[in-house]
Amino acid sequence: MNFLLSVIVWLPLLGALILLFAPGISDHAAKRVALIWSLVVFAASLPLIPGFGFFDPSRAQLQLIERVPWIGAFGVDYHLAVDGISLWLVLLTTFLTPIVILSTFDSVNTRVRAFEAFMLALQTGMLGVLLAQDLFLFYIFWEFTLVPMYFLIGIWGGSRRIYATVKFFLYTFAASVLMLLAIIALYVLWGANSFSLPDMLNAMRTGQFTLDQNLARWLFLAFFAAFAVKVPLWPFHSWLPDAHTEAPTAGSVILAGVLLKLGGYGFIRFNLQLFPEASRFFAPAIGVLAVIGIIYGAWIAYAQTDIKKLVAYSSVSHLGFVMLGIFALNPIGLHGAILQMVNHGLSTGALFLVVGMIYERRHTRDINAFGGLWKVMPVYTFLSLLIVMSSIGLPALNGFVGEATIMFGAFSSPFLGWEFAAFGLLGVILAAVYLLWMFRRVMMGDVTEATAKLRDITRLELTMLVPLIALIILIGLYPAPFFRAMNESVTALANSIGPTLAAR
Amino acid sequence: MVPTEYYVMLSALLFTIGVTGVLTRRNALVVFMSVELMLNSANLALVAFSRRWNHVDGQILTFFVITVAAAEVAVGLALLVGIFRTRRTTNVDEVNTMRG
Amino acid sequence: MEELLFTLIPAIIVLPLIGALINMFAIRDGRRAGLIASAACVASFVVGLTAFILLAGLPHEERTHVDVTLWQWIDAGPLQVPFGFLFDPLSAVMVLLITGVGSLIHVFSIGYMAHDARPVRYFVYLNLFVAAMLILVLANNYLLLFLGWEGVGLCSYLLIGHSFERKEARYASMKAFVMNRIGDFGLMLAILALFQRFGSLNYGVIFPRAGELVGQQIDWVLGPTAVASAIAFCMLIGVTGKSAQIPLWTWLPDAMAGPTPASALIHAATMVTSGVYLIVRSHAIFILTPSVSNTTVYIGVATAFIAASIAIGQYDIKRVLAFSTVSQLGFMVAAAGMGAYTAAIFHLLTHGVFKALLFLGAGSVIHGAHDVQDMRRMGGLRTAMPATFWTYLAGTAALAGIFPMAGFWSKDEIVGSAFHGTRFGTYPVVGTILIITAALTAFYMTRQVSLVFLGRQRDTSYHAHESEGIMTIPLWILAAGSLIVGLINIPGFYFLEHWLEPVFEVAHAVGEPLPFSFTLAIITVALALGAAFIAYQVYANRQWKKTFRDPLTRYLGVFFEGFEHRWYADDVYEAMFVRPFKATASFLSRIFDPMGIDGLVNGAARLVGLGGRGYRVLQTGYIRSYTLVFLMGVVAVLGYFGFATVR
Amino acid sequence: MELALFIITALVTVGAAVAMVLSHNAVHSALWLVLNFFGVAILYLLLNAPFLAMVQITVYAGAIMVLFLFVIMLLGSEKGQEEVNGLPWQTPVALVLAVVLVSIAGYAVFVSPTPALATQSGAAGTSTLTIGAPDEVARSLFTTYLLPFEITSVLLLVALIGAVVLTLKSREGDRA
Amino acid sequence: MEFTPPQTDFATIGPPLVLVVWATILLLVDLFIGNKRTTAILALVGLAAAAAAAVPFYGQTPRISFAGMAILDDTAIAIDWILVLVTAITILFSIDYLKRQAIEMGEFYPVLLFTTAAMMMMGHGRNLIALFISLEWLSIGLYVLAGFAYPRIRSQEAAMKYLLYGAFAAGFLIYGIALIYGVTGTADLATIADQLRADQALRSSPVLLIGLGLLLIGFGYKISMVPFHMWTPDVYEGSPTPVSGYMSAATKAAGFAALLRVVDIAFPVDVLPVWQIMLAVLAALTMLVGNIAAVAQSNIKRMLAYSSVAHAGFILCALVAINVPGAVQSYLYYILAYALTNLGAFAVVIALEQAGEERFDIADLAGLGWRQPLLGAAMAIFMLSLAGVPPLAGFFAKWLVFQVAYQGGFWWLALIGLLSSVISAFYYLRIIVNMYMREPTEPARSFTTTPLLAGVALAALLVIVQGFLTNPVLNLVGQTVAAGR
Repeated sequence: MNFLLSVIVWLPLLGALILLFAPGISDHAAKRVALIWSLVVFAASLPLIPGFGFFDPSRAQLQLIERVPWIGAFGVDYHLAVDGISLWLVLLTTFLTPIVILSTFDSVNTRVRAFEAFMLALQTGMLGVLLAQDLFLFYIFWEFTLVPMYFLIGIWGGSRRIYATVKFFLYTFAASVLMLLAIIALYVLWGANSFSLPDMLNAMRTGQFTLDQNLARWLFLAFFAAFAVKVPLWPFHSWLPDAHTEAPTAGSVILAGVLLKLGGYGFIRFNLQLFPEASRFFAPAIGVLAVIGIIYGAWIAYAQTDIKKLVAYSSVSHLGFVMLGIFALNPIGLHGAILQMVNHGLSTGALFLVVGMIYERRHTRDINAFGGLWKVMPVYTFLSLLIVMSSIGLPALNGFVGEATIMFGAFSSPFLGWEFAAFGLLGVILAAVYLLWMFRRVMMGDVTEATAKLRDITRLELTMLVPLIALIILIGLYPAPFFRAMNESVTALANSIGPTLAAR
Repeated sequence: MVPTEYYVMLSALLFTIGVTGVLTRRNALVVFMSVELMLNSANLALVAFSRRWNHVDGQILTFFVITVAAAEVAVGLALLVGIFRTRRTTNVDEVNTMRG
Repeated sequence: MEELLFTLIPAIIVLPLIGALINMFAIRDGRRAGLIASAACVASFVVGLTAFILLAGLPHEERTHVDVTLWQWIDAGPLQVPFGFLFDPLSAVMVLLITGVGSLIHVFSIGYMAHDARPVRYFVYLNLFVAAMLILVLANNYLLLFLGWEGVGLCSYLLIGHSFERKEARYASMKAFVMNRIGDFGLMLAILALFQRFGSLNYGVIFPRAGELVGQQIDWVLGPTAVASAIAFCMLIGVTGKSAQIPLWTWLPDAMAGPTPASALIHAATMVTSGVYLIVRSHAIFILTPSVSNTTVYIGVATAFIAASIAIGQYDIKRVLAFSTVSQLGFMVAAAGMGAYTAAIFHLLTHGVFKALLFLGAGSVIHGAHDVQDMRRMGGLRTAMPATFWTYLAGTAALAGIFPMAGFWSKDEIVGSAFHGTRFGTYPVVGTILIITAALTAFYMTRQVSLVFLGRQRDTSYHAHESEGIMTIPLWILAAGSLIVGLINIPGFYFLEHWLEPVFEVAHAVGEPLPFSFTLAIITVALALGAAFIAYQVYANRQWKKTFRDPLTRYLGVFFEGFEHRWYADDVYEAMFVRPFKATASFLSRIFDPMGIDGLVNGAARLVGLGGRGYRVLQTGYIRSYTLVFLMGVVAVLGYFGFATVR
Repeated sequence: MELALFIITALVTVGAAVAMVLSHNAVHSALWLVLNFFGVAILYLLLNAPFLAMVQITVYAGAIMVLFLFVIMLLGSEKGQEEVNGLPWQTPVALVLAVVLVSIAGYAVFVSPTPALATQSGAAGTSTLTIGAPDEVARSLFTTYLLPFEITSVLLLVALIGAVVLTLKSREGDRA
Repeated sequence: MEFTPPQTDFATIGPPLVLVVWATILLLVDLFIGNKRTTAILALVGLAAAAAAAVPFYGQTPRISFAGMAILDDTAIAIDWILVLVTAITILFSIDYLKRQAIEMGEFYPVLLFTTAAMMMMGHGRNLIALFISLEWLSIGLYVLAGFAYPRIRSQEAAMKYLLYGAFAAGFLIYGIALIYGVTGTADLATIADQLRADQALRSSPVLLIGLGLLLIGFGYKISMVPFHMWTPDVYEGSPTPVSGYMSAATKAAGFAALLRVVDIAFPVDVLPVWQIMLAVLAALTMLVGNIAAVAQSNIKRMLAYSSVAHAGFILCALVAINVPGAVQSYLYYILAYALTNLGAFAVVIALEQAGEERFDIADLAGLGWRQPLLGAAMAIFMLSLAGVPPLAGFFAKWLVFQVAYQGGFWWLALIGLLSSVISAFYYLRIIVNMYMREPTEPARSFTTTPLLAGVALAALLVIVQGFLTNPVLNLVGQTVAAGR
């Protein structure tokens, strides 16, 4: 028994409580405390990297299991564990949080303590979602993440923040309750007085727990609702542009960086594992939605004049790839999907940071208000270009690795096929269209009066971006270790679903 | 001997008349009277059933109902008097500042 | 020896990368950056040359097995892609072309970019470009090729957009990237299909097994299609994008908005040739599908002719060269499509040299004419810049296919293949068109030379001067090259043909050396000379003003309008694709998303709110109405219970 | 004989009830209600409940109705308290519902295929006056029904306090 | 004529008895107490004594006494304790409120205790007569409390509406009891069940079923079951706010306790399942109507009133499937969670309500979260808990009742419940929006005093803790549920 995962999960919340209740923490100090705290959490999560002896990449099963009975009457356990599917997302979360907190140094100046506390609390929620192996515990963390995010958008957001945050909350909440019903159904149907996911899967595998095919499909859809909204899968995306646009920079980053990933993670962890037959059954339909999302998000992004909204719609498009990868239902697609989740977290997170930086300078996000930044802010623009290119999916950067892998998966999937890959690739073209269009309008062109005196990137901002860009390049050139750590788990999962390669 | 059904039907009729009174009359005092009529009709049914089972329980119940009715009337009339003091009316339709 | 070779190959790529990194982080001075960049490129050339020699020292059959894997790039279960390089005869010649011509362009740029606002950035791009191009040709698998493929796309984007203050540069850069992306879409699809069929992306796995595709079919909306054809067709889309063929050719002329040396490197000598390289590299697939190969030929020849015709109508010195490039690429693509792979590569190499020369010459002219690009404002520059003139003339002769310049040999081989026939048969019509196109080429090049260098200077608002030595020396070197590079596949010896043989052996695609046809040679040269003479007569020694109309307008009328406006291709695309795309985006953004999808979401919320307000009407505040509702409830409940058991 | 008496009394009680609801004068309503109570008291007698009949007359018809009359007089609200009618459509709806309610009752009591109320011959046959005699009632009240009885006493106490609290005119520190 | 003294085990009505005695004494003692705060403290002592009176019997075999009229089992004790907690917190909230609103009278506390005792009796009752009289007892107490702010017009109106509605409903209840008595010959819950088991014909008798329907209505109106809920918003709005809170928490608990007894003991599902579907439909209606109506409210007390209607529906979900193992525990768990949360929410209103008769709108909360961090945070916790957001008590409660409903075969009920709780989230969130995300238009005063804050903090703490201690709380009421049947 070891407590590493518990430490990682609960440490941030402890920090949040300290920030809230410890007397005499000034705004200035609060930022520092939060930063150091999140760095400590990051440090605590580092041993998870394969090679430190904690996580064994050669095992497909859950690892570092912590399991204690909690609500005995209904078989709810406190049950944390990690495997190759969640490993990188966990690390992404702990990695992004310090950066996000760093980004608040300049941009958040009111009610700082509360802000940082919510941020840390959010981290606990997200990590909990990724590590919980008890359906009920998972649901608790899942819903809990809404609360800090709700406050972050609602208090520190833009002018339409209230509409955005309420929409965000209600939309996600509405979809999630369906999942709760499905969780209850699974519990009742199984009848083993347990919410344990691994045990349930075991029972399914050994035939002790069989679900009626129709019922399984309904339950699949209930889980689907929760995750599809979170991802968000077209046409359940309409909360996202509002939330992203109104959220403060840090909120957008964490929203795009991690929160959306929880949806994809949920699909992999729950839908695929619990309902293999239904997954196969629905894969083409979801694939179609994913492809529509890819193209639709990209297309609509092109018409935006608000940079953040553009990036938000780009998320819709990019997450479509993730969905396509997941429902390729084969190891390649899943590899790609998981890596692409990490990639999107890095790239889009960085993109939001970059947008936030000019917002701080100009207090507008209108694309038309900018121009010629390349001249006045060369370093900034260079880094932005890298990030944009990563988002476009330029080979040698991370985005390409993920997207290409997903495409290979989708193309060779027995459930999707070449059409899905082809239409998905259209999205890749469109990504170049809208992102370069944005880049052209904002970074290129002549310097206007308004942009002439903008300061180039500060050291603080550089500190935020450099780790992200380092990873963007690293994953672009050498993603193999990332794949290897998840390989066993993903392969085992894919094999449990069914045939992984189409007949040639 | 008159069948119990007849009594029950009679009581149902009286009860319904009482209900109609509550629903249609606006003078709070008459509304109260209608409520008394309802309780009274329930009592009639109870006593009829008491005879049917040939034990006293139904009658005891009636006894309690009468007591409760009395208490309710006491409180209700006190309230009415209070309201009349502030509003000069016993029309229930004029007591509707809160709605929606 | 072989170990040395293995270590040298990564160095070819790494050297320019290092140059780029040094310039990016450590250098602020433009000239110094240029020197570093040039040094890196020259070093890369030297290494490449060494490797070439070492490769030549290997036995014939081992030359295709120099395969270096640096690390496993993608390791996702069944999807295994190495970060590995293959140095075979084909990549070897490509390496030499890229680094060789590239080095000269680097050197030339030092002078040309001396007064630029951001020279360091420029040299970074240039080095990066070389590295990307090298990855493209050296990759041992398709995904890594794709990395280089898109990498050059990025670098061209950066280089075209280098002077982003200018509107046309901004737009051209984006157009280039997006159009390339459309082509990349096809290539990627082909790559996906290859993986699905072969379970690997390595050339070494795919080509020997390419024959398995014979007989495989897929069913889709257009009926059953041979897998090989589908894959080849997808690749062809990629080729049309990168090599600026119909229909994806319009980006290349616009790309001239970049600095002229960059145009020389990217849009003439190297990047645009990668499409041709792709076909040749993938010959194992293309030989399986005559239909797609023929399509390739038709696309190539159509592009060659149309682009040549457009070149006639242009006034911009660089634009003429740009269309000439498109046209020449058409030659190469047509050759590759015919199965005349060696001819394609041969022309690729010669064209790389003399087109670089021409572009650099044009750069020298522009440089010397203080950024004037309109040929109508030039004239008579021969006296002001003699070195440029003579070298330019050499390039023109090479391009026009005048004996004994390089272009003569290579173009002749293509035309010859068309008439003589290849594995897919003979192409007399294609050959004829190609000959006509060659004549057109001679015409517009002579027109250009006449307008720029001959006659008198029509616009005297600037003082033209010869460029400095650092710019003219590369011109002389290239001029010399234009003369001698034709010798590498000279009939009778066929050095290139034999050198490339091992590459084509894998898929049994080795062709017979083409017998030299004197008749054909004489006809082509005569036609070219004739065209040149006409052009000289029309354009030289005239006393035009700087805003003259081309005299051909009078003879050709609407046709010349068509030349001048590039056959309205951009307008058609604008109307057919760009505007509908924008309109749809606007519709989705303004109407469909907020009112349709989000409308449903908000509508649901509004419905609840409406319900709430509706309910408030029921809650009248009258106690009597409450009791009425109560009674309704009673009736309902009792109604249910009263009849619940009867049924 | 008994049936005739029942029918007559029933008609009187129903008539009195209807009249009570229809009277425009609250005093008249009260008096009709008293008549109704008397009729019910007679029915109690018919049902072997003499003690209850007495209680009915003394408590209901006597105490409660007197209290009613007293308040009506006190407030002077025997008339003219019905000018404001916020719900003009209420009466027809109420009547329809009333008819439905009576129909359900009629169905349940008479028509329903499982008539549970059929007088149980044995029990009804032996029904005697004794079950409703005061001593029987008292015994039950103080044995079986001791708890409700005691609760009732507290209930009355609360009602008492309530009546006082709800009408107390002035109180300490009253500023309202 | 022989007289057999009844078997009287006073322990079975221990807590209410203690309260009644204490309240009577307090009524007298109050006359000599000048500072009403002392009366309040004495009332708290009484509550403590009442709670203590049940302690020795917790976890023991159920005791039945008073000719089967009263029962003491863990369910009853749990209800007692919930009521003690609620009443105690109500007293904490009332002390300063009454003074500020100038309606401070010593009688308030004894009446409150009497009413609480009546509510406890609802949990202890095992006979329809006992339940009926207890219900009337607590109703009269509540009429008095609702009208306590006399001569405030709204308070009077609230009392009046409540009384008329209550009396009207009482008529139906007693008629229902009459019909049940008529067909079974008894008012004893357990005997009714025995009769039903024995007699097949009885089970399909329309008279019995109509009687059952009337019982459900008669008790259902007390817990604001739709469509018998319409008194709720008006009464809550008009009553003095602590009384509104008390009503919303305590009355519901008592009403549900009685419903539990009736349904669980007299009409068990295995004998008479026919009421399940009826109650399920009503529960669905209650959840939907309550939540939808609350969305359109701007007055915070009315909003909380409708919210309490909705929560009645949620609790009914567990009642519908009360035969499922763990249902009673879940039921009580919800009642506790709901009582604590709602009471806390009303407390925040109390803290902000000005003297006089002003309406208190949600918009008046603007900026509260920053001006009064503790109060705001507590309110946010209450709202999130009511909305069912983990890890707060309200979430666990909802989970439990929906699981019960699902297990009982009413998956659609759970679905409607879940969806309507999404609707509910909208108006709960609006409160938070106002507290934290809008700037105040004018500097609002607040009246936070130590007892009030203590009460709020206690409630908030319990709301947080209850979720994490779900297991112990479930076990608290789970010991002897089965035996009490």
